[in-house]
Amino acid sequence: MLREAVDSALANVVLTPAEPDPQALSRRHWSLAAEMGWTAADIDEAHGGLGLGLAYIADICESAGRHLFCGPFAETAVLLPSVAREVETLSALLPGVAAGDVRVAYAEASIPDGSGGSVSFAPVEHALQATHLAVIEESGGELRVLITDLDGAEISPLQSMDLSVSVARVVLPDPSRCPPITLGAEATRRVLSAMHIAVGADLLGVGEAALARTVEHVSSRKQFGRPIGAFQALKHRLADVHTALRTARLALAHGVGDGATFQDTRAARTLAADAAMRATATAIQLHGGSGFSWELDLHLFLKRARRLNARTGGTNRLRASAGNDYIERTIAARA
Amino acid sequence: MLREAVDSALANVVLTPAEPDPQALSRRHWSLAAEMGWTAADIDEAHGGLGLGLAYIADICESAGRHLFCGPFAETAVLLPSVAREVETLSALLPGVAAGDVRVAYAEASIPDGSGGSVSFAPVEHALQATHLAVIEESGGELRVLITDLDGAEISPLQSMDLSVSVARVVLPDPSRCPPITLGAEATRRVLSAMHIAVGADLLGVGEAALARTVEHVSSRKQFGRPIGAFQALKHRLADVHTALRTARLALAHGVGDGATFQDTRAARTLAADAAMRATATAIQLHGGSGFSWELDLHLFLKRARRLNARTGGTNRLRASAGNDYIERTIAARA
Amino acid sequence: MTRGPGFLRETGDEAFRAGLRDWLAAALPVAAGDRLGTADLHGLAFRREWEDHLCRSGLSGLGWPEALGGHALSLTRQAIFHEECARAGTPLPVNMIGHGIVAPTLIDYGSADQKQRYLPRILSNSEIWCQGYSEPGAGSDLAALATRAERRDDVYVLNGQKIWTSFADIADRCLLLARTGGGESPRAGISVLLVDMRLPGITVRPIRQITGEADYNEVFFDDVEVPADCLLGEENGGWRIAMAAANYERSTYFVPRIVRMQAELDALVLLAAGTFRHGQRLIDDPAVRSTVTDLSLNVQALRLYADRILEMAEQGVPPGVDGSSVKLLWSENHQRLLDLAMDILGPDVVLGPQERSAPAEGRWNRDYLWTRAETILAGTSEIHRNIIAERGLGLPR
Amino acid sequence: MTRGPGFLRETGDEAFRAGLRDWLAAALPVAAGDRLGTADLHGLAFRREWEDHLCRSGLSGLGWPEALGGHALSLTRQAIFHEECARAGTPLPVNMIGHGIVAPTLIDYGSADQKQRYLPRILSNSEIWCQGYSEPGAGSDLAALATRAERRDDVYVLNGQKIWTSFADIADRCLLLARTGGGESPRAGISVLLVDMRLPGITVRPIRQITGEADYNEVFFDDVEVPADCLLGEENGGWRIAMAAANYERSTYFVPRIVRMQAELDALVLLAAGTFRHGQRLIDDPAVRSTVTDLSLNVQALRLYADRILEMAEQGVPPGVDGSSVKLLWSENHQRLLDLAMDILGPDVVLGPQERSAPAEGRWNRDYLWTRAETILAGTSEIHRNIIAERGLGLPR
Repeated sequence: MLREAVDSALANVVLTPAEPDPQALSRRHWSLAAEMGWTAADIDEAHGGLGLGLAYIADICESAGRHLFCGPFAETAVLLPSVAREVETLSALLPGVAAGDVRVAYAEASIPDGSGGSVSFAPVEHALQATHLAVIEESGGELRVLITDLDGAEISPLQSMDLSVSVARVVLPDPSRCPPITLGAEATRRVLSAMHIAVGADLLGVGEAALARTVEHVSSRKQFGRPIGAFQALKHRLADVHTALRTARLALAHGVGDGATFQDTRAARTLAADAAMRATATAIQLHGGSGFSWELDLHLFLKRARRLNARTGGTNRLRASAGNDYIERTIAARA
Repeated sequence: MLREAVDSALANVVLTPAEPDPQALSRRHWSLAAEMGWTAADIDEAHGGLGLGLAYIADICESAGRHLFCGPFAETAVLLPSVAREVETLSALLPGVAAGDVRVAYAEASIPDGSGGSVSFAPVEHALQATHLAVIEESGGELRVLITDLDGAEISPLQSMDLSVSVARVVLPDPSRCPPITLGAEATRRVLSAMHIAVGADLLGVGEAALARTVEHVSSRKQFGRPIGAFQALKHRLADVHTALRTARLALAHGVGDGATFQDTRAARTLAADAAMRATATAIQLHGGSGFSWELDLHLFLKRARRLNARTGGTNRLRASAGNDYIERTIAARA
Repeated sequence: MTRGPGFLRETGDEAFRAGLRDWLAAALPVAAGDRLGTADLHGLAFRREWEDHLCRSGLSGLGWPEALGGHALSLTRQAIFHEECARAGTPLPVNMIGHGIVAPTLIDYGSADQKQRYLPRILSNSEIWCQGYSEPGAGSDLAALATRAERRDDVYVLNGQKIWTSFADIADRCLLLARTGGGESPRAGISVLLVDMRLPGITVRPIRQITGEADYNEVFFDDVEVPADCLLGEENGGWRIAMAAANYERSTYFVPRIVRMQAELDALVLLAAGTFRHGQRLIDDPAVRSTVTDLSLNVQALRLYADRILEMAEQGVPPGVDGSSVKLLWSENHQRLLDLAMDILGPDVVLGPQERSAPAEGRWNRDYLWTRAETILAGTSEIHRNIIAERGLGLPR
Repeated sequence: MTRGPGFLRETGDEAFRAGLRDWLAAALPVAAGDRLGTADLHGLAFRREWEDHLCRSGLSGLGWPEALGGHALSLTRQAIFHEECARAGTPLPVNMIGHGIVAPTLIDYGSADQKQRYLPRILSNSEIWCQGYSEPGAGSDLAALATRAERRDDVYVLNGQKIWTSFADIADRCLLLARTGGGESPRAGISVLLVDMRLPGITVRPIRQITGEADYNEVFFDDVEVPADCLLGEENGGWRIAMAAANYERSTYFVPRIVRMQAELDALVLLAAGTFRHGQRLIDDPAVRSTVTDLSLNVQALRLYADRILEMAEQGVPPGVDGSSVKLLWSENHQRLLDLAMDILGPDVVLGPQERSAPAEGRWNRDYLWTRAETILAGTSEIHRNIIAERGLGLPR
């Protein structure tokens, strides 16, 4: 299994709050990703890639979440190739992506039409490590995407909540150099599907790691003379976390399969985000005092889950659009 | 305390699934209500009442809920007097209400403007015991109320889910005899406030009874060698039911106090409805197999809570209007 | 072997499905007549009639070996069969215990004589079975079983009481667990008996439940003399058989239930879209919409569980804690679905479950009440959460 | 007694409130200067400054007897004081343990000498106190206390470790629980010591938490010699004092927190009303609206709990399990409120809690992280649910 290979590669390069140097770690993670061919996984062979497809990407991203991978993996190795499949001109970047030389910073923001003057984006994730920037704006079922190199960009670091990612303000001096691309509804769904799987799998990994740490903790920590994991209320909460993660895993596996629809990938990401939020919050609660201490790495998972959960409007919005689609389809089928 | 007096009066006249004769019980309950002066509680002395006010009504209604009172108490002794306070012509009915001679059937339905022909309402609660009918229709913050005697009405029984109430279809042969009354926004709020307290208190009583039965059951029933009430997951569920009911009780107590607003009574009813739904559903679950058996009286509480919860659009609607008011007020205060 | 309609002999699963679908579309309206689209379609009378019709048409023994008169269909095809029946809106079977549990148990553990005695009458639906597991003191705790069967000469003398026994009031036979040995462990002394329900000393008392109907029974055994050749497997070897029996249905249990749940949700959406209250279409009420959304995501997820369990079963792997997760998700979401139905019905919730003038002839109200039982029967939600925590996550007992 | 502003001597509660409100409205902007409206208003520096200012203005010892320099205000007035401070947006106090817990404990249990030694310096805010209760092995389980104080001549020799000790890094003194006896029951051998934090052998190690700040400390005691006259009450009689100490603050604890929570919710509504995303005002997003609605109902209900507890306390009645219900409701809804804030902030949630360019200078992000601790500290939610079930409902242990 690929997942085990990725896991074992990442297991020795871990972010710890005691050594909180995500920048240095990011460099090490990135060389690993390039060496192991992860950055080439979703790129076809014609562009220097391996053409392994979404199931491989999901495995890599899940491990990335589990090991708090520091670097713009999904943005570079999934988002950029998926946009490039729609916009031929971007495919020139793909060999660089495959080789690990391109790293893409990411922001969701409204994209000005760029007639004159510089334009500023904040917060931008991964900008301190990046060679390129992708800004996406979604509305009415269509994506506008701005992709540019960062030559001449002014990058000022901001404090990041999630230690596994750097955050910055990016000022582009001449945005007219890179006019935004508008993707049609079909193309938008294909691009978003790929990101739903990548982000959903990362969230699943985050949630699984939080659950595993919690099971270990409650099995050894004693209170009132018993391991606290023997208390039924804790058991039931963890059972529900397990079921939520298991459900997300089934949905992701289905979402990378043949014939999976946009609805399937969106549902998978929604379930994964909910499961990860629940797993990480439960982990903090059941660790008691140590759960919110900086020394333990638990909070890193909560913060990563929170960051990823905020993307493209958060699960509220993903969920609502899933519901709208189902309701409209059902009413239309009857009419 | 009035509540204890009402409780002890009702304790001997109880609906049991083994003797499911709500009609007969309703007659006995109603004579009790008249004898004890409960039907006169919310009517001023000038109209033959006791003028005791809403706090007394809340106590009576809570006991009514706890003991599955069979009869249109809130509809007759709270709704009718509160409408009569707004519409002078109705006050002729009040001495009859106080004396226990008037009993009001209840429906929420759209009220036709009654130019010609008979009009039919279904389902109507309590119609088999009633002398009068009240139909209410709420929209845009105003109430339309149709109040009429049932002389000449055609009443056909329907099966009722809740054994503590009869349900029927009522056909009024000549609705032009009783044109609907439209209450203004202020009057609507006063009338609804009174019903919020009465129905909220009934729901609180229902929830308290369900909780009490459940605590008793889980303390005695053993499984795996321990009383099931010693299992922590059950404890925590019941603790949450307790807190929900306690919260509803505080809100109702506040809602009948001086200076309580329409918002306060609506909040109290919303909290009581939620608490009762939760208490009765939990009661069934924690009783296991016996919880859904007809022989035990638990299901009667679930069904009563479900019936009362459906009134005026259900808690979803009460909750949403509470939220809208708060949000609009907050935004307006800033503007 | 050419018993039954031709689709049974299709080589591809999808062709099997298509043929079955056509067969059902033709057969159900003919059998149902003017009961179609009414609550009578789901009444006990037509349930039996329809099941008899299926068996007469050769649609029984789906998974049995051909040598025993079966069709030797794969689990996947059996699941397709149940799925398409659910999709076509056929009524629930009556002899589900006979077909789903007793028959495979007999096939695996019965003597040649027992197979010959019982299986043909299941195939033809001429004997209805029930299953005597739960007892008043042993709900989720089977090891606490107290019904005793004492061997005297060539009979077992049976004394005790069973509860929550579906179909006992109409059943001809019962697959029953009784204690026959002292046993070091509580599980050791249990045996399985195949009991004729017409034997003297058996009393059946229907248990009326929250819906007003009686879907369950108490069964009392008072010195009932069961012939010794009705012992299934070995004396005191019943625990293993009981565990195996509980597993046969698992792989196909949820598929039809989930299909029905999706159909109910679709129907609710249409009901809410057609209901105006307080000047608003109910489907536009944010609370309704939000619950519908959650439920639709969860029903989709449930389908994935069901498919996964089936896939594992085809490979001979038991569902493990996924079985508990799917039971929880199904029963708790089904409750939420019917809670939502009550919100949508509004004032009509006061109508009783047998009130034919209610929306859908009272089925929403009936199902609302019935779903209260689904988180209790077949392992309470509490038990399943314990199982997930202890067996799935390895938390201490 | 004429110490302090005139409103202290108003006869009516509402006149007291009005006077206090005016006083705060005048005093806070002067004291705060250009920190007003910025995160600096809530930084440690100004927190101390403001608390000193209150004490210099005579606004300390609110509930103390007049003989000890206090104002002998009723609990209701003390609650009004905290409520109006919260409403005015004053920063949190630093010596809250000194004023809120240690002072009333000393007044009830201290010797004349101890009162004279410690109380004036609390009144003037010249000594900051902390409280040494929790230990690594005894979080919610105080009876498992392991820190030992051994009497040798005229000192107690203190050895052990405390954890989650707020303000230990800046405190002058510590109200500390230690084991002095063998004791039949685990509660019997506990004593209370009043420990000078500058004694040799004391090491304070700040605990950095999820926000990156260090609000708590570990405190290590290594052969610390505490003078015997620092024993509060009787040797081995500390359990009762500790229980009493925990009660002093209860009646006024929640009022200011709930006022702040309402203000946060109001601010969130305005934030959501001013945020457009994906073509929609966020306050019109049904999920946002629904959570806001729940929270507003719950904050109203919390206020009723707080008022009720205060009313009971005025009559000398402890809050009982209402104390647990209010703690649960407050902490769990506060978490939901900050979860909602994160949903509303959207992409800005990636900014750190000390990032001044974040909305509200990072306070939403900081508070989001901080609320994770609120369901754990002062009794985990699990402990409070146990208390309600066992003490409130009488369920078996």
